[in-house]
Amino acid sequence: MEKRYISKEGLSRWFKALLAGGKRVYAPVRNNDKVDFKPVRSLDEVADDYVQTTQSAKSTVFPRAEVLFSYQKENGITTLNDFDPATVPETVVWKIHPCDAVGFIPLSQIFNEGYEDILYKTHLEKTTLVSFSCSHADSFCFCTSVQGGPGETTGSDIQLTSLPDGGALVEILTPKGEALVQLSAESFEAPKEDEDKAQYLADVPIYFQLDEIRNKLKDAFNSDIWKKQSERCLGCGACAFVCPTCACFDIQENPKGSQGQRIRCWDSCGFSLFTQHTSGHNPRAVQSQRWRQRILHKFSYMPDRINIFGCTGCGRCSRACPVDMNIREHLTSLVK
Amino acid sequence: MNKIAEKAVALLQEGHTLVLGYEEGDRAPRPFFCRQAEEAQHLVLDERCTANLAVYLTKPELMGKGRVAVFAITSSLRAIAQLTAENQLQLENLTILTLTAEQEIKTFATLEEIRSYLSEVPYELSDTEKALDEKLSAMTREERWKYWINEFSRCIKCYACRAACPMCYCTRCITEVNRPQWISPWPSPLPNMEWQINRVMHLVGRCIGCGACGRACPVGIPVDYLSKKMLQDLSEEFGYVPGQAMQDGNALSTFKPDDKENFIH
Amino acid sequence: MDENSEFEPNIVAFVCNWCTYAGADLTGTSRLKYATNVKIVRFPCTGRIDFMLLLKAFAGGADGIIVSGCHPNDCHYTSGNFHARRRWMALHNLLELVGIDVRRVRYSWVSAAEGAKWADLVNSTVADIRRFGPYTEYQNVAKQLEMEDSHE
Amino acid sequence: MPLRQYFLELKINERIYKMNIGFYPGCSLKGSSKEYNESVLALGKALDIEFEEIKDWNCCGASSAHALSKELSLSLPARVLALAEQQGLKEIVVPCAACYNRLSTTQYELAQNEELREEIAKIIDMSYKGGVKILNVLQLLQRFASDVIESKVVKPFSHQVACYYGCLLVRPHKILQFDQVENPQIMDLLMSKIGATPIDWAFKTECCGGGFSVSRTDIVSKLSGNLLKDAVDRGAKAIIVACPMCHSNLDMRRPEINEYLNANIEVPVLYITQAIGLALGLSPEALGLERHFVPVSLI
Amino acid sequence: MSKIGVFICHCGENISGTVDCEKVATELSKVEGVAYSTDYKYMCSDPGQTLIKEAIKTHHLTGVVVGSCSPRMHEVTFRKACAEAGLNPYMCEIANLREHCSWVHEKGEATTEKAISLVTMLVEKVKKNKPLTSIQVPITKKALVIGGGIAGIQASLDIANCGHQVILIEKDPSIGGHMSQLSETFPTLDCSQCILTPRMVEVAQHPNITLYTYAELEKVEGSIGNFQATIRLKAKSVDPKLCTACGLCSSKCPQKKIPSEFNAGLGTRTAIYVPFPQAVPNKPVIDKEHCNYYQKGKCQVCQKNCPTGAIEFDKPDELITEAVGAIVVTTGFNVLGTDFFPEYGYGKYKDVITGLQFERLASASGPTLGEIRRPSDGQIPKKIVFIACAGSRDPAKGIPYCSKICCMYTAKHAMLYQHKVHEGESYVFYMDIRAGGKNYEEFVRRAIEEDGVNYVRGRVARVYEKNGKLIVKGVDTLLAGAQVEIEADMVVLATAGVSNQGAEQLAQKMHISYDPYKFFAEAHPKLKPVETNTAGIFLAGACQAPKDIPDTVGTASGAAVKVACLFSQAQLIREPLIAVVNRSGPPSFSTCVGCFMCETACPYHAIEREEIKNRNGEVLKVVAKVNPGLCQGCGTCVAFCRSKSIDIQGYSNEEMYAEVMSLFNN
Repeated sequence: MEKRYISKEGLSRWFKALLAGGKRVYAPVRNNDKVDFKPVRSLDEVADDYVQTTQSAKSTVFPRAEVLFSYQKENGITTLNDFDPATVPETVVWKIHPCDAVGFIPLSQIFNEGYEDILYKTHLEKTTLVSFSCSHADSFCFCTSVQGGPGETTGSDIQLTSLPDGGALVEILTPKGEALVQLSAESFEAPKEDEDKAQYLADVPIYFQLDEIRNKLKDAFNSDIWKKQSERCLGCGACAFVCPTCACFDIQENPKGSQGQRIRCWDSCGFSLFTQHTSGHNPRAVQSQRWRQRILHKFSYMPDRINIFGCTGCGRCSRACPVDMNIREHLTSLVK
Repeated sequence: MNKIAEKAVALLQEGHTLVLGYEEGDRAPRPFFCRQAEEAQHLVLDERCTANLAVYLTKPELMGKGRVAVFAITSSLRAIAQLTAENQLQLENLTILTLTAEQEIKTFATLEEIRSYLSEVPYELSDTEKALDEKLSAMTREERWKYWINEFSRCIKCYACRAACPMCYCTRCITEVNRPQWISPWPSPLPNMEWQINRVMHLVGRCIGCGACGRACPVGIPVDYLSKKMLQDLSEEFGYVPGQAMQDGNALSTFKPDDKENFIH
Repeated sequence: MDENSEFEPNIVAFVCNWCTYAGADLTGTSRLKYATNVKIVRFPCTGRIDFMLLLKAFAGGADGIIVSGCHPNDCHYTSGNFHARRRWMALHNLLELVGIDVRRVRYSWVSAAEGAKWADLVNSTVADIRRFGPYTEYQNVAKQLEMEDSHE
Repeated sequence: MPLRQYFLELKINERIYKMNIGFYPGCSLKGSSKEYNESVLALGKALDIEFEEIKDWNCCGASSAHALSKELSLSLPARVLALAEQQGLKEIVVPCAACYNRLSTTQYELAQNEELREEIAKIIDMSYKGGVKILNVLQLLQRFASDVIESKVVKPFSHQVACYYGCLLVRPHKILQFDQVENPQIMDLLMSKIGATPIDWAFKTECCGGGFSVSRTDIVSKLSGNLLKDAVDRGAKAIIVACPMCHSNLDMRRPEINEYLNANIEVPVLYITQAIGLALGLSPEALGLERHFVPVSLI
Repeated sequence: MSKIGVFICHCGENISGTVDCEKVATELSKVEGVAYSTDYKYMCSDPGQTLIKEAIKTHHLTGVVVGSCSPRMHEVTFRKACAEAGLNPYMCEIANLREHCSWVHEKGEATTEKAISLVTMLVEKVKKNKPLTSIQVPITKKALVIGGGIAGIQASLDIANCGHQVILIEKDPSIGGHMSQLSETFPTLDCSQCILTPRMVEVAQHPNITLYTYAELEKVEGSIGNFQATIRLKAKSVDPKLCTACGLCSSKCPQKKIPSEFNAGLGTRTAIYVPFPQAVPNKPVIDKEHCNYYQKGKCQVCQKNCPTGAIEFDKPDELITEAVGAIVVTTGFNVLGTDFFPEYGYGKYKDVITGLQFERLASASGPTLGEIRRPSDGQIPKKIVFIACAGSRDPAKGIPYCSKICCMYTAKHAMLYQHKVHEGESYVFYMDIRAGGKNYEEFVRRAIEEDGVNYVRGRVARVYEKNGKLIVKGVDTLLAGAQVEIEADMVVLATAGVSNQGAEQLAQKMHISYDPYKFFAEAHPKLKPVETNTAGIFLAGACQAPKDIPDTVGTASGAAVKVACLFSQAQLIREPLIAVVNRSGPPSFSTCVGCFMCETACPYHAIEREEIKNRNGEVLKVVAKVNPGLCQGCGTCVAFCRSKSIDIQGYSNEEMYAEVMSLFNN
């Protein structure tokens, strides 16, 4: 890991270099009261007066809807056109927060466990994550309780920490990060020894101990805590779709006469259709079972099977929930 | 112990298995299922309570078999009136209470009582909606089209709008019909628009204008504006007033021989 | 939309079996000529025409839609056309709200005795749609899969 | 609904304030029917209507043109209409029934047929967009006089009259859309407003012999004779007309008629403008009454 | 994988004239799922149908699409052929290549392309079609006949003689209709009363016929085999059981000057009256509009004089409902009044009368007891002018059609006049004589040659009154268009036959269609003259179009046979194109959420509520269910159901979706 410093002008020069390099740059953009990742063309489009984007940046590597392959049928002969990696553009995700960057780890784990998903793999290889450490947080953030923190660097290729003078401390963490820096190497200066990154980080209280949660959940399958917690849950998919680590998807057909596509799109265990059998039986018929599945999957099943937790503490699901299902509050009440 | 909590304890003692109300939440009061007397002090009821509790009344797994009491704000009352007209509620095991303008707890004995109470509370668009309304009606058709396609392309098909709406109680929604696949499940701009047009058409003559869908949308698309504007545009023609649900079917299942038809020639 | 005369609009007509379909038959038996751009889909009654079919037709690539059935009070099933009219009022209002080009949807009543009216309806609709040009605005959006592409 | 109620809804209340109205006299008002011209102008003054004669107007082709060629029969009236349009006359009054018929038919034909309009425009090398409104005397009186007339009557025309419309004034109905073809009422209405009592008779729109006035006077005397005899038998003291052709046949050909009927019918024939003029107190000289062949003695 | 057979018909060259049938067949053979595609000159002919049957057997076809004429013509034919070859008839669809394509477009590429897409549409639909079996519906073996004229009488007698119950309703106090007003009938001049009255009595006495006079149809519900007809029995104010028809009340009734409808306004009648001597039932009724008691509350003379106390003033109208399996509409026609003709005096001249009024003058039971006397002064007219085509064949008057019977009854009137007034002179102004029936032409020739009726070929321009005479001004086109002027004593207008008042409202009550002149529309002018588009409702007599008595009786018997044939089957076989609410296994049993808005939308009240119970009888949920007997398959509920829980067989969501989306394959 190499430390550097970049001045305000350096930043804008470097940003132009990224754009000039033909890379597709995603950054948080404000749209009245919501901030979300969108392709940007200049630095000043990037929003900065917000705590967290509404949605995570996972759509850059795991698109909401993606064509697995398409086909044409001409009098009896069917031709298949497979996924073409070349069509995936080089992408830079600018100003992602540490909890989102960390989220890419469990995501990649799921997509590579057992079978390597070439679509995801191609997207990930062509994506460079430039994260900014968090200078302020709100009551929904609990990254510190899940092995993360406002300055966590795992998952990022480069991490910047903005300084009052408009410049930023730079930590180049991966070869991809290094390659990005080379695009405008002259913008970077030697690291400022006296600047200590910690002082610029937000203070995020620790609400619970992860391993305590994990033990509690071992035998919580039949407890009625799930019913109590999930009474007000309406069963929409908002929490899953904004979550940086939710990776469930559904396969759908898009036939149009004699040609068509097979499409992968996001799905959520919160929907009843997610587990609906063709017979009509639904193993998870009521909302409490689905809420239990969401918690156990992230805090019990994933750690058991691929020993990584499925939650980075970004708090998006609580912010997005129409009925205020606050995951941090539920987890803390679990271990009380 | 505020007066709401006392009332809740009394109701539980009278044999209600559940009192549905609000409790303090992170940003605003959130729905709260009070089943024991001890939990009653969480209950709160004031003008900050905007979530529509009627959405839970059509979920049998939550309501159970026993008698249920619900602290209903005006929107919930309208929803209850409409749901009853659509044979979805058994009013016998439902006790409906509300907080009147004079901060009095009022219990409704019959549906007509609810209707007459509602008739004094007129319905109209909120100011944000009126502002959006002016902005949109000033636009040309092409501009309106661009505006809405842009909004719909932001939809991520999480169906929070459907989940939050008390009128969307279908066990299998049209989005889950795949023979034929009326609405493509993946979030592309056109399927998103088809989904919203379908949702608003299904609400014609039924929407009570509570705005739950607009509030629930995580990406902030003004979906409630669409059904509220339709409500306003068609209420004279269809003679429909939100909450005053007609007993003999809703706006689209009935007709008047002299319906306006200036666009048919 | 200039006068692109060589553009051949693709128009679908949803008609009721008892009146307009029979009216179109009468147009045939009286050998009246009309444009080939309109293909007729038969429904038992206008009450049966689902509004989603109109949206699906536009998504598929239709440039114009004709919806026609029995005149009020003439419906073989008494009230099918009344229900349809009410549904069209709501849909017309909503499509206008959302900015879909409602001029491309032509609602009409054609009875079994109005062969000539059917021919005029078709010809005038085809002429209008030719003037409006292809509905590329809608069809382009229909082709977009991911919302990113919709920004350019 | 039974035809008795079928009564063309007369646009009585369409008031046009003091506005000059185009005036197309046509050949007969300058020739054989001077008195019609005088009476129209005199009555116009009495009702403060200003007439503005169309400058450089030409003959309307009457009955001879369309016997020769269709283009000619359309070009002549078209030129008149084009002139009126150029001179900014939105409405023109055409007292002579034949001219009124020819101008209205031309207007109708040109409106229906695109190429015909271009062709005629080439012939008269003037363009005519088709906006001029053509009124006959009765329509003019109906709009101007009908609700004013009663108050202005000085000497009621209290006689039994037979209102004779002739054929051109009401036919073909498809084009003229004027009153009712079989049983017109407008003249009867106007006459009753000045105190006359119109008789109910079946010869209102029977032919008077029209253009045969010179070539086949025998037919004219037979047709006009029957018409006059029936009116007299029903007690008519005067025949009211609104067309110079009818007037000349019923008035000028009276000797031949009496010879055919071997009777001596002396019932006078007046234009409606003369009758109303008299009722409004205008002098017989101003109305040109002394030009008649059959003396108008009933004042 | 579906194996569909495509059969393109040339229809002689009605289709192949502008559509390249071979190309359509070859293009269709390339479509996925099409196993066999061919074209043939006459697909509906016997060899054509055998071609289809063979193809089904050899290629084991699972669906058939025939590109031919309109399905309204031969859908039944081809479906029957498929059934005989063992393929479910509802797996066969028809593409309308003739009326909707070849006949309406020019020959060319575009027309063939359209034909291809029309057939492809139906191929995609057939892939989603499901085999259906027809529905058995019980039939109420009782018929309702509306209208008691000769058509209604004949139809009722025929149906009753087949052993079925008949309910005959007539809006006037007596049956008989227009025929009872006629004197003698062409071409045999036998008196109408003599041939009609026995039939009227037969109706009154027939055990299977229930006769309701002074009664009108209020409402009809249900469908073929199961109609519920609500009939309004207008209060007669006279109890038929007590009344012995002694006639005392009529003789004493102070209101004597009411124009008699039976005598077409020539004679008069009292407020309590029997319309005509041979009336069936021969019991009086009280006309409330003209009765002093009902209008001013005084009088009651009839009640005071009635020996049996049969008068019951405050008896209200009665509404009865009858379950019937079929309805025969025989409501007849009307003739235009003289007031319709400004050129013939607007109805002002008393001596200008209609043909029907002349019938009353000539009739022995008429106001002049059969003597031809002028209504104005009662004199016997020496010279009569008959004017044919008064109103008929006159587009300017909005009646372009020929009323078919006037030439014959005008000749008859002239003949009767010459027989009754030997020295009389009669003229008939005509355009063309329409005497196409059996012995009709001979009848007219007899009137001209033996009875000396002067037939003048020309129109009458005007009729006007002068010193007690009617001056008829016409033209004789056979004498070089000479002007003809006749001083007649009486003029008879053969006025046009028009639809009866209230015909439009009656049609709307029964949902049957009608033409621009308010005559009821037959299902097919040539092939189904006595049926309507509404199954179970039949037409007879002049309510469908002006007819003479032979045709009326013919169509009445025709309609009767249709009813008898319907009643001959034990069950009514009905097309299975009806709605069905989906059902599935536990736990949901159906996606219907029981909002029952479909119940309010259904015009036939065909939606019922079904309680889903679990094993120990607990009601889990209440869902909708369609009654197959009542559902007519309009599909309003299907397009309306939000959760898509109800679908219609034959036009299901999947089928219509496939059909529409096939248009946008490219």
